Amino acid sequence: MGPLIPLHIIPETWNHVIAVLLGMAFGFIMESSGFSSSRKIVGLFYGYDFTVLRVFFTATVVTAIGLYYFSYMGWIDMSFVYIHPTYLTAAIVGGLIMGLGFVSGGYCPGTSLIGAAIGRIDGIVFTTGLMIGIFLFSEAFPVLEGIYEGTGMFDGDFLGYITITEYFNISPHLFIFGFTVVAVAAFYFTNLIRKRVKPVNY
Amino acid sequence: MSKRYFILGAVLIIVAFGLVLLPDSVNKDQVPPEKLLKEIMSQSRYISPDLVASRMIDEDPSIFLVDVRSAEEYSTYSLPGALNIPLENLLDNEWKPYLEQTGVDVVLISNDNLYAEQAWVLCTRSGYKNIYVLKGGLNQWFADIMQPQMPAPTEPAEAFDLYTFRKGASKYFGGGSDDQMVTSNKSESLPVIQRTKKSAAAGGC
Amino acid sequence: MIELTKTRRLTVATIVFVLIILVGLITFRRPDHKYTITSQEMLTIVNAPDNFIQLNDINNSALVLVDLRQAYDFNKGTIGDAINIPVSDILDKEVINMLIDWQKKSKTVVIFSDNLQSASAPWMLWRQMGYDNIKLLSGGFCKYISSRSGNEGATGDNMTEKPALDYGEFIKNASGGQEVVTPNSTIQISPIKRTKKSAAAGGC
Amino acid sequence: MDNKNDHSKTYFNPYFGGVMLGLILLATFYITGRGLGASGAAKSTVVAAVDRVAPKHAEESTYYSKFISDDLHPMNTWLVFEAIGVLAGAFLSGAIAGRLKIKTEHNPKITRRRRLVFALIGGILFGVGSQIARGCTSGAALSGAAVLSLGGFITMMAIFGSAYGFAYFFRKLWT
Repeated sequence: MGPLIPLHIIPETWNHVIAVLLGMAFGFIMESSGFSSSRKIVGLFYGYDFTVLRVFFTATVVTAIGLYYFSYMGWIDMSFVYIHPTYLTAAIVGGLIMGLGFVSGGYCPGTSLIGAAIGRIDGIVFTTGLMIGIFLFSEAFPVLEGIYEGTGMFDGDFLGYITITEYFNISPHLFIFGFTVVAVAAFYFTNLIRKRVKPVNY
Repeated sequence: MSKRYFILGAVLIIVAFGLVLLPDSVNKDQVPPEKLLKEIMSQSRYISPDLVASRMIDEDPSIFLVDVRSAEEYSTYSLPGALNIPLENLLDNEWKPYLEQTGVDVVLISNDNLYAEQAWVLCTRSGYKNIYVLKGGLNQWFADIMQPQMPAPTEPAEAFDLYTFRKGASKYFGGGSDDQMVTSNKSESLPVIQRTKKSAAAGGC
Repeated sequence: MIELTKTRRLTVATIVFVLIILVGLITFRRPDHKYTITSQEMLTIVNAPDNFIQLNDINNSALVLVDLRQAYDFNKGTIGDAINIPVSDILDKEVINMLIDWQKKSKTVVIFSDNLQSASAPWMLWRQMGYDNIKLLSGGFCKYISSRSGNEGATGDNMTEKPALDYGEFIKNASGGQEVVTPNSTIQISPIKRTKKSAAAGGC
Repeated sequence: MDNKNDHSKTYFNPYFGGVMLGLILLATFYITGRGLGASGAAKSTVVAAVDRVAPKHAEESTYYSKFISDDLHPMNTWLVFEAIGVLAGAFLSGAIAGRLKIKTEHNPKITRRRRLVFALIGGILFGVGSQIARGCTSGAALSGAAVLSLGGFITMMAIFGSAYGFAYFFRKLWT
């Protein structure tokens, strides 16, 4: 049956209603898992609370397994699913900047919204900073257009909407199995690390 | 409590391993047999030498010739601008971008159209769109384009236009000016005029 | 980390996830026709000589003859006691059952049509679906008729394609004897890596 | 501190949160064919603001004009509605768990103001980075990695790698 809206099984008009509903579920689960407290989030980098790693990896693994089972069963047509495009330098440079912003600001765009929703002023400030950052980027776009579009000096950066398994030509099923094993191993070791790290109360 | 986590971890790994056991890598993103059969019966894959010649003369960018004969046959002669992909390594990744170009008609050429047909079946199965087979292959090309037969006077007007077009094409493709041309009008073989209209079924001997 | 101790909900969620997948795996409709060999394997065996049966050894009774032409041509005449399976119904239920039955009895099936070209595509389709006991009649019905009426070489094997004339030679003497310049095969069109634009608009 | 128990008593088990988030993301892909996101909503807000304040400038600039179309208001995008849902969902969950409280959460060793300044700086950096990489942790990294996109994995590794790398310099801020 594939993605319902792109295949017009559900009319396009429902798209925004579904967006709100899915957003609510997303917000509810993230807040309840503790993503509204920046100190709990940053625990990942200081070893005292691996919530982010556990939720993030479990969600990725569950979705990837689900998607490829659905694809095998013919429930979803992967050629209609939006695959995040790959711009090599843009992904790396953008990621590095975001990592710095993550560890200094304590939030990411999604979690800052969640923090703001329950009254965290630093969440609100972070979101304002986010908008300022986007404004700065947009104004400085002519300078950064090369990295963003993968043109000029960064020509050939755009590898298209390809998956990591297509790029390295390995079977996605095998990759997901490997990724799951790595994830479960990470859960186990982070548990050990947390026991040794000095606990931080927040 | 940690025993519960081991079980859940194990369940997750087993579910992921189940993914690996899914048998069906042979049919993954291939055109299923029923659809392939429809394509085979539609006969719309054939493209006549006249059409290919006229599009090449107009330098039509949306036609791309692929010669599936062996490299050594390719070196003796091939159509101008044809890329040589021997049938054995038709499905190598190296040739994938050429075969799956969008918006370009890929015409498969071989001596007759047996190899081209086989290549076409495998290309269609892998899901490449707009792949065509040169009807009759190079044999037909040489019979029609390079040695155009003078139609009998009783033939309709289009036969004569076709004939003049073919003479021009023959010159264009190095078939030499018409006086030098071998006008072997074998009496017993009736001039088979290739109807440019795509015939419905390619039956008959 | 007190919240790590509460695992009841987690177990329920995991069971729900596994159940969704199991129910799906059990109930999803298996496709009725499937390939059993990959395109690459097919490519290696497509022109193997043992896929073809010569005209002169088709009269032994162990072979099952199948005529792929339309019923109209079939009624006008066919080879021996051939069975008529028009190309349009080569995937029908009863045809597939016949094929499975022949395969079980390991009978060699020889299929033919007007000529080798029009029989090769259906043969490839069946061959890729795993019916390896099917062979192609080299030449087809026209060759059979002409061989019976005795003119030109009946049993000439035209499996491999033969150029009707030496093209290189023809071009050389036609264009006044200069050497035939073969097109260089380093045709570098920039094959754009298919960006596989997905239909759903997304992004963040 | 007693509120430590109060906090953690009400949080979900992270793996449960992960499985539920995975199922929600799976449902998102199944229904809409695209993943979740967050920075896109902020982008639409900025574009809408600039379009309102200086429409001419917005038309000319190559970046804004990508997101301005004459028939749809810039805010009329999927992610803005999703962000509204996120706010509502988070508020609901906070209300149920009793965490609704206007306050700034900061390490007791640093002042409130210092925390807010760093939150602002972090936000700005994240704003620029998320536009360059075309997505943030939930858009590019989570949704991207879930469909095994190469760009998604690169962005995810870059974000967490650089965050781990810079963590040492910000340890006073957090621990």
